[in-house]
Amino acid sequence: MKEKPVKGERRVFMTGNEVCAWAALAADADIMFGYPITPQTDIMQYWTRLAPKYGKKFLQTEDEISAGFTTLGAVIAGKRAFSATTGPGNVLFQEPMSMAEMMRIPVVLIIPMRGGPSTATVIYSQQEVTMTAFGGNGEGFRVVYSTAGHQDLYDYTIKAFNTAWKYRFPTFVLSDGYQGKMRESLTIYDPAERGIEMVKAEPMLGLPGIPGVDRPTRHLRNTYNTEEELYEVVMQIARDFEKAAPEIVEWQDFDTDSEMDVLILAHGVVSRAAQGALPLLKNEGIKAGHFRPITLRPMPEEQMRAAAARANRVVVVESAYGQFLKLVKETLYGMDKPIDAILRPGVGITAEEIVAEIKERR
Amino acid sequence: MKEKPVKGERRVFMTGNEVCAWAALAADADIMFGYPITPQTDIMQYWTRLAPKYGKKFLQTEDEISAGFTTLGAVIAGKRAFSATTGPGNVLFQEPMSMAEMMRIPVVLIIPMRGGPSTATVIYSQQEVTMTAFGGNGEGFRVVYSTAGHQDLYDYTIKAFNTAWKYRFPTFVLSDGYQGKMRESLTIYDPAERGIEMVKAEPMLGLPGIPGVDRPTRHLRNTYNTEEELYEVVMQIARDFEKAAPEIVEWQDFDTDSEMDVLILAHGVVSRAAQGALPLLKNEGIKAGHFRPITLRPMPEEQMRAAAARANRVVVVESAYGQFLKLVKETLYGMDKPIDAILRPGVGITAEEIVAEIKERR
Amino acid sequence: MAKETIALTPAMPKCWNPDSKPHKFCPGCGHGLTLKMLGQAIDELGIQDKVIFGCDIGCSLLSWDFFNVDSVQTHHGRTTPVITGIKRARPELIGIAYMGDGGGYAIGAQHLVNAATRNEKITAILINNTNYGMTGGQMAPTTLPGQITETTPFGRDPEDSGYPTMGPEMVAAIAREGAYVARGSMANLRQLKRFLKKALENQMEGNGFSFVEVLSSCPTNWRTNAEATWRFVEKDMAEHFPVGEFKVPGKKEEK
Amino acid sequence: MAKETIALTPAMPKCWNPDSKPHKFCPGCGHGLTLKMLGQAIDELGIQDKVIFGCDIGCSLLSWDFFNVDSVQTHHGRTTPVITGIKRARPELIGIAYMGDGGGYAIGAQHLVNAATRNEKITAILINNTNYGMTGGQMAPTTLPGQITETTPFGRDPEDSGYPTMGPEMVAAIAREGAYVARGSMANLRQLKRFLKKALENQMEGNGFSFVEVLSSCPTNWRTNAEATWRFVEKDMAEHFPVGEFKVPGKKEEK
Amino acid sequence: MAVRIVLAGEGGQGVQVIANILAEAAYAEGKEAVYIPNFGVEQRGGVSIAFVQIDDKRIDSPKFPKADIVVALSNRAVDRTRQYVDERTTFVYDDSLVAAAEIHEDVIGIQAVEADPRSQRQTEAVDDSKQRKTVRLPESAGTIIPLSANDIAKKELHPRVFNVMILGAVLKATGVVSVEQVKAALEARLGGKFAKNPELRDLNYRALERGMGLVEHVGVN
Amino acid sequence: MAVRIVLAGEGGQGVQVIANILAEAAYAEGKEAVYIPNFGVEQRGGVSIAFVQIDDKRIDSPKFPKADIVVALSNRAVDRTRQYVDERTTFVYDDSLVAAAEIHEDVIGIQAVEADPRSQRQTEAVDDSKQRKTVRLPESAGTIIPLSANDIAKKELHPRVFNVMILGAVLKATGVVSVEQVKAALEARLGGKFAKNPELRDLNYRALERGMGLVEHVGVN
Amino acid sequence: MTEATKWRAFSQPGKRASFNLFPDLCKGCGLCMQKCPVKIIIWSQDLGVYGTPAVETSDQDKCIACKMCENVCPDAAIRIIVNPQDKDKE
Amino acid sequence: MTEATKWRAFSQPGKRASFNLFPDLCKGCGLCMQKCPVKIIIWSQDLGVYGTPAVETSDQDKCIACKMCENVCPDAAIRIIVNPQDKDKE
Ligand SMILES: Cc1ncc(C[n+]2csc(CCOP(=O)(O)OP(=O)(O)O)c2C)c(N)n1
Ligand SMILES: Cc1ncc(C[n+]2csc(CCOP(=O)(O)OP(=O)(O)O)c2C)c(N)n1
Ligand code: SF4
Ligand code: SF4
Ligand code: SF4
Ligand code: SF4
Ligand code: SF4
Ligand code: SF4
Ligand SMILES: [Mg+2]
Ligand SMILES: [Mg+2]
Repeated sequence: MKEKPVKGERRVFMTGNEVCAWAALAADADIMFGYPITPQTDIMQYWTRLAPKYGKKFLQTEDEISAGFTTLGAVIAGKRAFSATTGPGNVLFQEPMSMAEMMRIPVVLIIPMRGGPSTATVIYSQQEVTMTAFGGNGEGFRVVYSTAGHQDLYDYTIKAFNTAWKYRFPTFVLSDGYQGKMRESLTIYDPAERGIEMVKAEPMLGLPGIPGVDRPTRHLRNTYNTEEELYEVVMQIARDFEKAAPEIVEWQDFDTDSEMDVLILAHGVVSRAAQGALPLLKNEGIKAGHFRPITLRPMPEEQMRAAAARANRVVVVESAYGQFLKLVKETLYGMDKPIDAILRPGVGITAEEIVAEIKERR
Repeated sequence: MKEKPVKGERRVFMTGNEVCAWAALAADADIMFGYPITPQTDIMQYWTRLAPKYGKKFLQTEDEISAGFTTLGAVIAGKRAFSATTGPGNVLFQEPMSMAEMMRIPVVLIIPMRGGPSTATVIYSQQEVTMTAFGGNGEGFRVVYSTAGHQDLYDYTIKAFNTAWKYRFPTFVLSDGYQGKMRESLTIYDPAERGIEMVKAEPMLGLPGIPGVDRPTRHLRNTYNTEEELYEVVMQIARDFEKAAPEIVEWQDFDTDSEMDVLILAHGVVSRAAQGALPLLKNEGIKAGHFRPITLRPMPEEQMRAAAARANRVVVVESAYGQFLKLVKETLYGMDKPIDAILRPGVGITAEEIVAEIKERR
Repeated sequence: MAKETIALTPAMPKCWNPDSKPHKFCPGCGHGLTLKMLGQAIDELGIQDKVIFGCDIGCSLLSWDFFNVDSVQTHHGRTTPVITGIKRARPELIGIAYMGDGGGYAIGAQHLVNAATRNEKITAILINNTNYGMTGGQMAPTTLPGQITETTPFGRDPEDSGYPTMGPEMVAAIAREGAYVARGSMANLRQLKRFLKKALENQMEGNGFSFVEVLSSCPTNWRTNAEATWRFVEKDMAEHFPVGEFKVPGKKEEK
Repeated sequence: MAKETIALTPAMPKCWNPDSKPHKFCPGCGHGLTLKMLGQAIDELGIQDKVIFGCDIGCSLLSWDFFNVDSVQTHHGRTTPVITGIKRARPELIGIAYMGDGGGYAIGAQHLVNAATRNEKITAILINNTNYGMTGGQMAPTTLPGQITETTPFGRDPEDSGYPTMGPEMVAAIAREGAYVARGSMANLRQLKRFLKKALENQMEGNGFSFVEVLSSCPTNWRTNAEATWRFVEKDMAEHFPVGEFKVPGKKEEK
Repeated sequence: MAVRIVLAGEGGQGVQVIANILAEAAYAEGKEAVYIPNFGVEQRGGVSIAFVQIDDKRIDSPKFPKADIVVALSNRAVDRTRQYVDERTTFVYDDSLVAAAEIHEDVIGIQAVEADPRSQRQTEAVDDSKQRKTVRLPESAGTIIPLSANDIAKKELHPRVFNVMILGAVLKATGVVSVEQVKAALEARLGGKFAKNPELRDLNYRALERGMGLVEHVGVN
Repeated sequence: MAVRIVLAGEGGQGVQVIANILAEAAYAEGKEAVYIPNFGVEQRGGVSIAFVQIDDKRIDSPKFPKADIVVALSNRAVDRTRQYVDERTTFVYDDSLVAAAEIHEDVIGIQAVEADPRSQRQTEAVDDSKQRKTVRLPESAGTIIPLSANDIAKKELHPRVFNVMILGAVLKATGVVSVEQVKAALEARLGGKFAKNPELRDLNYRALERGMGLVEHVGVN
Repeated sequence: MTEATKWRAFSQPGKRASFNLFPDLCKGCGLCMQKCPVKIIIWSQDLGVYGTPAVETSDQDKCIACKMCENVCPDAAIRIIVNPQDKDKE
Repeated sequence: MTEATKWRAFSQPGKRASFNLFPDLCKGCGLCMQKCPVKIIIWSQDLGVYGTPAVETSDQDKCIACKMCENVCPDAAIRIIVNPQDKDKE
């Protein structure tokens, strides 16, 4: 048996990119494909150093389009393959991801977001939410985990492989440039020891036997001649997605059990600021709660609505210009809670800023 | 003076793609860049036949990425340039469009949508709404016209050039494969004779004089070192966009003046089915109205809300799996109108189908 | 003796999928001939159970269920990376990336060039039909000077859009030891099969990248009858595109 | 005589933008030297008011305000099409597309290859520094065999990722009459300037595509001191990349 | 309400050109017409379908679920168009069916190749599994009209004008456009050829009328 | 609340390595620490900034608007970090300022090149427009502490250990981590080098202490 | 699936070989015609799969069994079966 | 903007030429040093723009005014001014 990269439990202090590389190793990923882009590149750099020790592979491709399609190729061949990108690279990745969506090719893509639009910054942002959840010419049949710290990055990178392979939707682990480049502590572990079993990666092509003789030939395609054929295919994916959604959704809530003056909605790293804001608001005599969707797609709809129902008003906080806000409005449609928004495209948000804004707008 | 391609007014019977080529000529577009893709290719084919007669240019590029960036280059150089694409090509166009969004490069892109995700069909769809309005790693600082027929195609293709150059946002003319390939009648005209003046295309680079000596040098960029720098840039674009929005929004409403049992919301070609459904519903004793946003971005918010306010319930109809529905929910947030949706990804919708569904769900 | 109707097995390669025959290519299309030679090569090498066939968007997509070999239809220009991913994941498989000149030399040129640079151990087969067949006959990078296409209605003007891409020449300029690069033609089927077979054997031996361009007809978009079709392939195309082997493994070269 | 402090005009090319100096490149970076030669060439040709300078993402982006010539910073790999668009729109301008080996040979290879095929009348200058400088030193298509980079921590293994891309050789294999293709080096600045000047003149004469690759240092990511920097450029790189002209306009060739 | 027409055949039977002429004639007559060609990915070899709607006022949805008249010219076309047929539909098919003549997609009246006079027919037929299977007609259709346009064209006129006969049949069945307008539309398309070879005009007009003679006006609209 | 630290200098002054050691020491001590390097597009030549937060409990937002202590080691660094200073901030700068020694970004204690012994200083200075401009300090700061760490390092110790002195100063000013932990973190990083050359350890420790001696504990937290 | 599938063929026997044309495969492209060295392939009254004329030989006895037609057919619509006595000579 | 901008320079006069170093441009890369044919360029106590040592010549009288240093400096941080009498010989 091959040696396990992570044994037992271990408290460590590392960068988020390093965490992702370890998580992929722990999840027994077989091969990574990628094209360098800050702040993601370190994932590749850690992987290239670590992977060979465990018989795992790497290929640096000529661009993100190729990184996406080579990843799909490896998955089709039966391997647990993944990639990582961000910003303009994520834009290019939408082409292969739309093929994955159509052909039900499981794939994991790690995205530490950077500022946009265009090349913008290499630092931090939450501006790739819409694109990651709904990019390409498809219907957003994707799973998006938005992580808030290094422990999340480890946990959800591992989980992403199982979600992708179990439900066969492209699965994304969103974080941001801070998380990618920052160091903080977390516990890494062998998933098996925590009872997490990795879903097997079965080949879609290249099975044993002579095709057409010993077994039916596998012919995969994504092109259809008639609208009606396509309609059936898309509706089938939609049904599968909606069936899986309740099993996939994840969220956290903080102080949302009782009536609130204000419910703060935030995801990813901004959720940490929101969590930090709660005691400060309490000090100011404001009864605040915080709801954090961990999956942005599918959205924990019921849960968010339930939390919002207990609040007088809602404040959406994000490091983007309303990408999460749109999702919130859609999710809470039909409710009449006033929504305020703190929109800070491309810049970090702190607990103090949230408190100040909430006080001001009260 | 160069000869005008369209003189006076003329009733014609043509395909939608031909209409687009004529409209671009009438708008005095200088150059088209493009990569073939069904059902858009005919626009290029008509353009290559017509354009040389009027001293206009064409370049077939190596892919859509190049088509997008060459178009931007020509605009930067001071020409009224445009392109056309759809489906997977639209996916690739998101990269150059995100640069245009950031650098305020006006550009017109015509998109007769086809089925998705992935390669899917080459026929018809409304599945590129989210991507066209919000694609790339940006915030959707774009203008999207959704046309319902050949007259619209002509009118809004001309208008798109003026919107783009006046407000400096990428501007899209959405239609669909039916419209692109179908023939119907319309009136083409010389915009000048209708009092439409084309906004001048000024060069962003390559001005007269020695830069740094006779005049300041123009240095265009899209990359920033700090989050704060980027924040200022994005917020400035946001302010400009929001300021322009009320001037840009367009819509149509049908029978929405009085109280309605049901308000049908639909855009583009599906709006025609909705219009067709109104008399049929009346026959059935159902008081129905129809609101059609012509700009999907910015959305005619106030107007849609006003129409919805007069209805007991709302039915969203689209040839996609909820892309327009999301926009509607966001727009109508805070209202408590029940929303029903008729979602038909990739297939056409008829008045009869709308009537049947509305009756069934009553 | 009179003509009579009998039941007979056609002379199709064993690895062809009879259920998708007659295939979806137009009458007289070179795709069919190339895939016949490829089928024979697969049969002769006995690798039907090891081949993964990937086809591009372009008329090559019409071959998505052509063979009884496991197949995947990809995006326009992206077959090279998909097959690369498959091969990197499972080197024991034999990956074939089948594409058109638009897919290989235009939208997917970066993939072709870099697969060649990295010496990916896959076999790429590219149909040069001097136009974009599937979309109805637009200019391709390979379109001949003066040739009328849908986007060069007055003929391709080299001053405006250059001369035809010399694909194998380009690939040979960057490929290294172990690579196999050739240009065959439907006008010489025996040679074409030999090239295709060598391209597959080269992969089986693990030498490196194999690339075969095929001069191929598109009677539909050229609007040629049979005679003109052959003339175009045998004369017009041959004048611009020399047929032969450009790089053969074993011959160590210093670059 | 003692060292004293005076006020003096540096020997910068006239078209440099003094307000952005010292420039943003690292100490000892070949980008600076190439842009000095390019600046001198622009000065000598007297075209400061006609040049549009486009830079890629990669360290080339650091030149976005380098010159007092109208400039545009584009996306990674996309400078060739942006400059193509500018040139097609206004042929009287002189378009320079300035990029790295990642931008030109990897992510933008389709643009380079097809600009060469179409013989776009622009001048492309590509900095070959055998790595991805801006992102911190990953493997580039040009990385030397055995060279350690961030993504080849055990050295580039040609068996796994091939040999360095031979860019000018590749471009010369597809470019036709009117094209100018050369590889210069910071190790021979006079020659480099000559190549750059010819590349610009070729555009000014409307002949066709001009392409100059430049062997260039990246002391930061190579982790070399001055001596090792020169050695790497003059010896290691020169061994793999022959310097010279690969295609000169006027010489009519049959392909 | 608009008259809704579906025309389907093998690529090369010329259904698109008939549809186009029909729509053009209606437009010229001052009516509103919408014509959508079906365009799958294949250049040739797929079933070719045309959707036409003709009305006095602007037509709403370009696509429709059920047609007033469906014309299917091959077995595959019958299968492919079944979905557009309901009890109000007139279903027209050619019972000399698959043996349809080759007519180039966008030109009326030209056939690439014809049989060599030396050609012999096969002497007998075996009925093996790969033989062309018969097709089930859409029984739900209100009216089913079999035509032998192909055979008649071959025998009485010329295989080249097979699709013009079909056009005549549709014209008669629907009555949406006048014969004169259709003739004018034919003239607009083929005027040049007619001028060179007046016999061609005559042949086409005769085909049109022969086609009309094959059906009753079934009052579709 | 977390102690929030901003360290900024020219690329090559080694601020990232100090920040890293600080965070590592805090982590080793069982505290929670978050360290974010600033990373603009330039590999070299930009201002290098490090953000560190240390706390007993999990740290919420990785970024913060105002710092408890800001250390700026060049004029540009002063400009760049002004935004993080308010009335509760201790602002530390090196008044031997721009003349900061080169220390490679990710290694403590190595300087690429040093002056040739033959080198002469210039005889006089002209004050022209391009001469290095002086910088305005952030007056809003609660406390402003000038250090001459660079000069002192050069004179008393070795230019190589300039950044370790700064580390000492931060340590003293904030008191977030114990000196022992910082020494252990140094040992973890440079243990190999120390083993080969024990003098180096001594030099670094002395620098740390000398740096601590330069400031009072200002009770930041 | 193992069994080789049989198709309907029009068979024309000749001195050296029979010419077998599969009408359900022949698309009437004419490529074979152009390549027959003895120019005996002609358009047939029988129709191929697209309703276009298939091919046959005008005089199968003139066929030299070179198989050129079989080889150049993109659709595998022709099969030349060499008569037993001739087979030996091959 | 027309006026050529002057920068602070450390000027070392010599028999054939003066060596002028712009400390606000010199990044201390050392490329010039390696290329001086008479090996007189050394690390200076003065610092360049990044706080790293700039360069100077150890003995400017040995300078042969070849301008190699000026040419290879990527930052235009050196300017060699040839003395008038020498200028004529050029
Ligand atoms: C991204 C994208 N752009 C464009 C298209 C449209 N498209 C389909 S096939 C094709 C060209 C096919 O030409 P080629 O690759 O030469 O193959 P051929 O059909 O000639 O065999 C194009 C442009 C697409 N499917 N995807
Ligand atoms: C689409 C996209 N992918 C990746 C990147 C990240 N990126 C920025 S620069 C660069 C590589 C630069 O290397 P090269 O082109 O060789 O230029 P150099 O810095 O070496 O001069 C990369 C991969 C990006 N900006 N955009
Ligand atoms: S369009 Fe051309 S390439 Fe495509 S199948 Fe038809 S003949 Fe072949
Ligand atoms: S990283 Fe390398 S290429 Fe980039 S500026 Fe620095 S030395 Fe030059
Ligand atoms: S086998 Fe040869 S001779 Fe006989 S029909 Fe075929 S091509 Fe003609
Ligand atoms: S080559 Fe084949 S398909 Fe073409 S005509 Fe001859 S037999 Fe028929
Ligand atoms: S001019 Fe020549 S000799 Fe003088 S210092 Fe410079 S390189 Fe040395
Ligand atoms: S080459 Fe220029 S920047 Fe480098 S050390 Fe010499 S003078 Fe300074
Ligand atoms: Mg082609
Ligand atoms: Mg590089």
